[in-house]
Amino acid sequence: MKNAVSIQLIQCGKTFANGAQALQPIELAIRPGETVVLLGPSGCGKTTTLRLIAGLEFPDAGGQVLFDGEDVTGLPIEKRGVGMVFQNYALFPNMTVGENIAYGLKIRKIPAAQRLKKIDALLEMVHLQGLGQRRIDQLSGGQKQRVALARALAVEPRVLLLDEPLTALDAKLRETLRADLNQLLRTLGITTIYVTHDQSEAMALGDRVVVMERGKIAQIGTPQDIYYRPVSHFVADFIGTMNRVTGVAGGGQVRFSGGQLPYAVSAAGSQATLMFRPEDVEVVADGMGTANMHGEILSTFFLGDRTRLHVNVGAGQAVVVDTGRSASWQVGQRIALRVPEHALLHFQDEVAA
Amino acid sequence: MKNAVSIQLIQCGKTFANGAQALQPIELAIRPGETVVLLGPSGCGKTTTLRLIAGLEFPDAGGQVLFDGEDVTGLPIEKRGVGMVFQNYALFPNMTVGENIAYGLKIRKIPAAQRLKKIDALLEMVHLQGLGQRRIDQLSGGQKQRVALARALAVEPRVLLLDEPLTALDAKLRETLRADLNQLLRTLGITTIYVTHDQSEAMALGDRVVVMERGKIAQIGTPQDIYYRPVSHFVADFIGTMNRVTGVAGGGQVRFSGGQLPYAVSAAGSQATLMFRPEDVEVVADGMGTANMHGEILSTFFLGDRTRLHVNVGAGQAVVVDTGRSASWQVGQRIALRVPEHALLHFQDEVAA
Amino acid sequence: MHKSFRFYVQLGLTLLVCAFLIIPIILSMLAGITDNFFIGWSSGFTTRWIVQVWDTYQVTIWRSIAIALACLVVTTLVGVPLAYMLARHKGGNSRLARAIEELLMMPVAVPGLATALALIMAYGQYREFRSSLLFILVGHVMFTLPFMVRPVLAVMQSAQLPVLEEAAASLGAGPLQRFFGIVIPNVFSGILAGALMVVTLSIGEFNITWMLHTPLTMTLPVGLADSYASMRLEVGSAYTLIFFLMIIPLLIAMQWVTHTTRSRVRL
Amino acid sequence: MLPKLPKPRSQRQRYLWFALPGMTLFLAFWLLPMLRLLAVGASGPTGAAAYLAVVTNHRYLMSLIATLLLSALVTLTTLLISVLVGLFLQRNRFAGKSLLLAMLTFPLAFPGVVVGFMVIMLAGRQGLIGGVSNWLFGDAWVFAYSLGGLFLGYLYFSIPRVILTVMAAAEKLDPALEEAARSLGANPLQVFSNVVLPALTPALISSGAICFATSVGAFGTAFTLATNIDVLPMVIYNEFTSYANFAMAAALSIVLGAMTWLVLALARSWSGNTAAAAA
Amino acid sequence: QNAICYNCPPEWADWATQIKAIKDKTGITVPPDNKNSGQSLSQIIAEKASPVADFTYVGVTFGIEAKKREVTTPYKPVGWNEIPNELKDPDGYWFTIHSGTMGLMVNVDALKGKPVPRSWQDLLKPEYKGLIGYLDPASAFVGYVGAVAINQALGGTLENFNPGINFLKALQKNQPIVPKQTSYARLLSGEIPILFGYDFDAYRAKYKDKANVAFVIPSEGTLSVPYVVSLVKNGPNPANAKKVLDFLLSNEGQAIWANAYLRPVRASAMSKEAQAHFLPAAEYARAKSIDYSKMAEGQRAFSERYQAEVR
Ligand SMILES: Nc1ncnc2c1ncn2[C@@H]1O[C@H](COP(=O)(O)OP(=O)(O)OP(=O)(O)O)[C@@H](O)[C@H]1O
Ligand SMILES: Nc1ncnc2c1ncn2[C@@H]1O[C@H](COP(=O)(O)OP(=O)(O)OP(=O)(O)O)[C@@H](O)[C@H]1O
Ligand SMILES: NCCCCNCCCN
Ligand SMILES: [Mg+2]
Ligand SMILES: [Mg+2]
Repeated sequence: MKNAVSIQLIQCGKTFANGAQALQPIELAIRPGETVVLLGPSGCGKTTTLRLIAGLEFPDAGGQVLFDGEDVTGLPIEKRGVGMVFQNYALFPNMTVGENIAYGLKIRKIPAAQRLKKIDALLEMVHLQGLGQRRIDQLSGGQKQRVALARALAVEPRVLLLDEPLTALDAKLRETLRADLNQLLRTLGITTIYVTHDQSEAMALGDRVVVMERGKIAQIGTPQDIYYRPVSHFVADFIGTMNRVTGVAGGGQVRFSGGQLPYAVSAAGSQATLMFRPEDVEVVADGMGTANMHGEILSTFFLGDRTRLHVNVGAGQAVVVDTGRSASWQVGQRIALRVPEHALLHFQDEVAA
Repeated sequence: MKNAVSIQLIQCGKTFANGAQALQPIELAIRPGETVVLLGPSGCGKTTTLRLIAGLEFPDAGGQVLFDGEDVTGLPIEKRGVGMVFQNYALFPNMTVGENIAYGLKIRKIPAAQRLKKIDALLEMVHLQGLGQRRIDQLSGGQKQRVALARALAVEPRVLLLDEPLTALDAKLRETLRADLNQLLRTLGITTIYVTHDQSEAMALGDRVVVMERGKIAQIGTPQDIYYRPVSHFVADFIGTMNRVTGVAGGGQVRFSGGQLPYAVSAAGSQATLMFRPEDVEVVADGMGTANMHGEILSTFFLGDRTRLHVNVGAGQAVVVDTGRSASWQVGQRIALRVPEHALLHFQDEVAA
Repeated sequence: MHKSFRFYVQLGLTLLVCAFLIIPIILSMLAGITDNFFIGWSSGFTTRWIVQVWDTYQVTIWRSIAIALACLVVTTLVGVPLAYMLARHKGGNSRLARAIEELLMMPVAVPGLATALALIMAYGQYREFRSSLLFILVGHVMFTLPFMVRPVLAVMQSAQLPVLEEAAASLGAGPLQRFFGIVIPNVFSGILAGALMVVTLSIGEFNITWMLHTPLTMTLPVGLADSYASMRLEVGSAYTLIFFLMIIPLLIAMQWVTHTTRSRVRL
Repeated sequence: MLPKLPKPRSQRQRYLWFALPGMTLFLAFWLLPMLRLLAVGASGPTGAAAYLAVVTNHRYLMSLIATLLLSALVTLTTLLISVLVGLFLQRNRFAGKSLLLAMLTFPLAFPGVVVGFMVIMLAGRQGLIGGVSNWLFGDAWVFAYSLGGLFLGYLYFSIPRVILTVMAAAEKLDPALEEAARSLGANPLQVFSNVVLPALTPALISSGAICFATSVGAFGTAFTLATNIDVLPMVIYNEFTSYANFAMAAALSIVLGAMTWLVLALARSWSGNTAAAAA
Repeated sequence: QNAICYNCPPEWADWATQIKAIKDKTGITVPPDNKNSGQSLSQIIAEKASPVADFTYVGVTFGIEAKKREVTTPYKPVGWNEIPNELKDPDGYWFTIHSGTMGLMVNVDALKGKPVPRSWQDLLKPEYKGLIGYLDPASAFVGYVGAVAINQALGGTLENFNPGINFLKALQKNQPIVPKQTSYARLLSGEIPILFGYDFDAYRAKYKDKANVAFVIPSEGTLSVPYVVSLVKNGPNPANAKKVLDFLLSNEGQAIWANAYLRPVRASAMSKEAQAHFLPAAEYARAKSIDYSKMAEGQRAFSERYQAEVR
């Protein structure tokens, strides 16, 4: 494993020429060799953050970018020693696969023989042996993606930056490449920043995930942190499917027309919203007293490995329930549901939101 | 519920002018009010089939399209009374939302006052109240999709045809609209044909699913049919995630380096491939004798509601295993797996494939 | 399915328009090798007129070719960087760039007569310049520059140049390495299309040249106009035939380039 | 140790350097002379009033009106023909299509004088039309040197450009739009007027404007046909050559150029298309 | 060794032969140039500050105009004295080298059996509808010459253009073709069967291009017009230009004009053979001369009237 660098963003904001503030001043510290995923909805500033780190944009006055503690804020990308993989790959159409991969080496005046060796090694690493002579437009999407990766790695960058490298691919291929990429990143041990808006990709790949919301960082944490312990409505909603139930607090419960859920904190009589995951809901036999909600099935979706139910429990939007695949459900059927107390989430400060 | 029509395709093949045979002669009978989903990989002929039903293409000589038993083979689309929703919506950019919705009515010379009423009713139905005056380019993708649906429904078509109406949208929105659409289709009771290449969409929406493969129908059945009882490798692979394990048959087992699975049919000594779903694999405590495979974890993906493992059992590709979310796994760890006999699939005739 | 009435009306109209555009070209080429066009083809065919034109006007042909090539060199050297600026300044959204684009089109919008008059008024007093081919060249460059800039700009805009350049930068390439290593090769098809257009237009330019030319700088189209006015129809036709033989291969090449460009530009 | 660089703000202006040679040439050899021409236009006996002569002098006014009417007529006819032909060519495949298309674009590159000659070939005394009409009706129709000839000539160089534009626009037209209209019951005429035509409108406005502007400024064709019609460019030519009246020639040129430019600019803002295809 | 001429078109007045002879005898190259008189004068005026041309060859009125505009310079070539006084500027700002006679050039074949017209009045007959062409008097010198010739022949004067204007008005019924440029080619091709033009063009068509072309000096009379050369003031090659002008008036130069069916200014240069190509002298008796400087003055006024009343 090579000696990887740490990255620090200090008070890095970004206001574009047209006055749009894409990024409010953020703080971010990335450890050497870590894979950090920037995750968030479209327009939240993921790409902008990545480009600040790359040296393709420069932060507003006061912002600083440090690589291994050293200030690189003013350095343009060609001097930062970063490798970058772009969303649409940005392969040079006027060069072959091999020439693309070797471009950075050529710029660095590495002799041709050495370049050829390196091309072969990299092609093998990304499972594209023998494609060095291909024209770019003769590659499939997945192959292009691999070439882009090989090209970025060829110059042995200190930092690897990837901007939605899998988004343009279809679902099946995306899953395969995600596994490959995961393995590769762990082997290389290079500091990596990965941008995506796909939460499952983020959780699968990231050592830590940075969830962003409208130019700000909403939460930084491991995938488990952000899934089990979201710090806000926004994060909870954005990661996975989340149910919300709204009712009136009182007597250690939140009550709504279809039942009540245990909840102790709020002032009695006030509105309260509780959240929980579909997979945390159990369908229980009615009349056993274990149920804490009852409702009518609005729709059923057979998803193969499970069946998803939308159940109206009279508490705002329908409750989504994932059940084992064996049971069979009818729209209109009434069922009893139970959510264990430990699975309930509540955000005091955001109730109004 | 209005009186819906049945649709029959009899020996409908389609060869294009350039000689490409997009569709081999197929037979398809759709019951009145039914929602049938055409599912298959890109280029398999889904759109072509839909367009034959719409009257946008005409079948090769010998093919027949019947609506309620009546031959409409030669009728062009404008005379068939079908409503259609296109993949990229195909909204008229020179008209407002309201004008788009009312276009078919205008063509039918419905008076303006009546048109306005209908527009309002439809806008409400698709949850777009008050957007009648909007320009098309001021709509989001999801809104466009709803307008396209409202426009198709405005003329009260006998048949509703949808060609990948959700593909252009992002995952979260797709899921919301899918639920809406599901509810709407059940309420309307109109005969509907829905094209998609997304198997979860197909299973969620279809009363029956037609799986297509290279211009042929591979299987027709309910979502449960095609998921649990696929008739071929192709269908099994295409629907959901499917594991394949290859080994040597003998003594009622298929053996491979990591273990063996019960399988009785093949001639002893021959190669055999067995298939099973990731959710049918159990991780069992080792040494209990219940395990039928052992292997090493290659990667782990935390997916929130579950963790997906890729496990090398020495039988061709890695076995994908979905486990409950609570357990914690390490790459490199050895685990024992069990697949119940009833979960195993085998296709005798296709072993060579 | 039977073709509709509409189809045949459109087909007929299309054939008529094609005939309108193409038949005169063919007729004039034939006239150039007809012994006596007044009598008709029965008078027989001859290369006499072509030989006569070649003898009389050969020099205008070489001159026009020379000017066209010089024009190509200048518009390429000057137009490609200009297009680059238009494509990239302030992310390609600058008002200045749009204004320059607009300005560049002016010599095409304004009648050539006016451009020529203006050049004579402004620079006519420099005798050496006025009576040299440079004077004509200047007029041609002004007129053809936008035809180099526009296709190059179009390719630059569609070729995702900013991303490609960023990719090159991420691999360590500096601004000049990017311009020559990435920009130029990737807009080459645009340059080629522009080049063919420039050469074609320069060879055929009349409106400006007609006023700018002196007896020593007469070009092919000016000679054509002369021959139309003062020579037999057959001579004018023969001259036109030669013009067509020069220009049509260029036009066909242009077609081919735009065709291949369109399929290549998409990244 | 990495070199410490100032914040590369200057990078923004870097691209301006690339425009320097081109803009220098342009300023020196077009803008400057044009300013000079502007001054010359006001240097005649009537001074700056020369710029009003187009409307105050009856002859100039008539010729301006003739020029504008002719150009407008040419534009409308061209648009009509080109829409029908362009759509047809875009939508039908047949053997030799690419050859035909190539040939159709040739006239784009012909100088005006050659276009004039083509008109003579068609409608001159020994032209094709005369020959055919003589054979059919015993009367040779000869109109190359009349308004008809000029009209034909302007059509000749306008049609190819507009056909190309229509074809390009029609290619971008989403076929699903037409199918959607049909699925809602529209007949072919309704599809055309409600869907196709609106989609082509921006392209038609911009190419129509170019066609109009080219016709207004066309000199070579009028020069070759040397017709009875005094289109404005011929008037300018005449002022210059017959009377050496540079001031008036300059003033008229400037007015003509300004008008042409205005038409193009207006069209551009209407069609919202900055890249009004000009070729 | 150049001498730049404005308006020495090889296809007009056989300048082609002349230019070749000049090159042979003096070693000076005169590049062919295809302007007309008006264009030449305008260009010379436009280039006044730094002329491109050394000399110009124009219709007489333009020579007079050029002197007024102070763009020419006096020169009296060898043979000056042999030029009749009315055919040269007393100071040498211009002098005639040859002249032509206005008349009707008729492509007899293109008339398809119709009789060859004999007079200006004949042209008003309906049978010539669409067959007549004359150059635009408002823009071409030749056109103006034709108009003046008609006016004079029908009883007008340079002060009174009514007869000419009225005739041209009447002629419009026959839908004449009115080009703005030399239309020799169109006469030859039959495009314009009857064209107002010079005798030398007609003879060239008849003898050189072997077309069935007749030249008619209308019975009412016509005009003959001198063509002159002038030395451009501050031209780049004055010495060469002077040598060329000398040659044009030399026996050899003048003989070339005569052989090209032009009437050389030095009558002695006309050989018997050359003379034989011309119509008989009796016909030419109807060709008059006129006060060319007054003719020049009247052009603008006439153009205005023509454009206002005839068109
Ligand atoms: N060059 C620019 N000029 C002006 N505004 C910009 C520019 N680049 C980005 N923005 C704006 O800044 C905000 C953040 O953009 P950014 O590209 O970082 O979002 P993102 O999170 O990467 O979104 P996506 O998932 O769509 O790629 C957006 O509102 C965007 O419109
Ligand atoms: N107009 C056409 N001319 C020639 N071939 C065609 C035409 N339309 C479709 N095809 C071919 O027919 C086959 C089936 O096409 P079709 O559009 O029905 O596929 P599809 O299942 O809808 O695919 P996708 O998921 O990509 O939309 C493809 O191979 C396609 O290339
Ligand atoms: N875009 C200019 C192409 C030249 C076409 N010639 C038309 C002649 C106009 N005078
Ligand atoms: Mg982004
Ligand atoms: Mg499809």
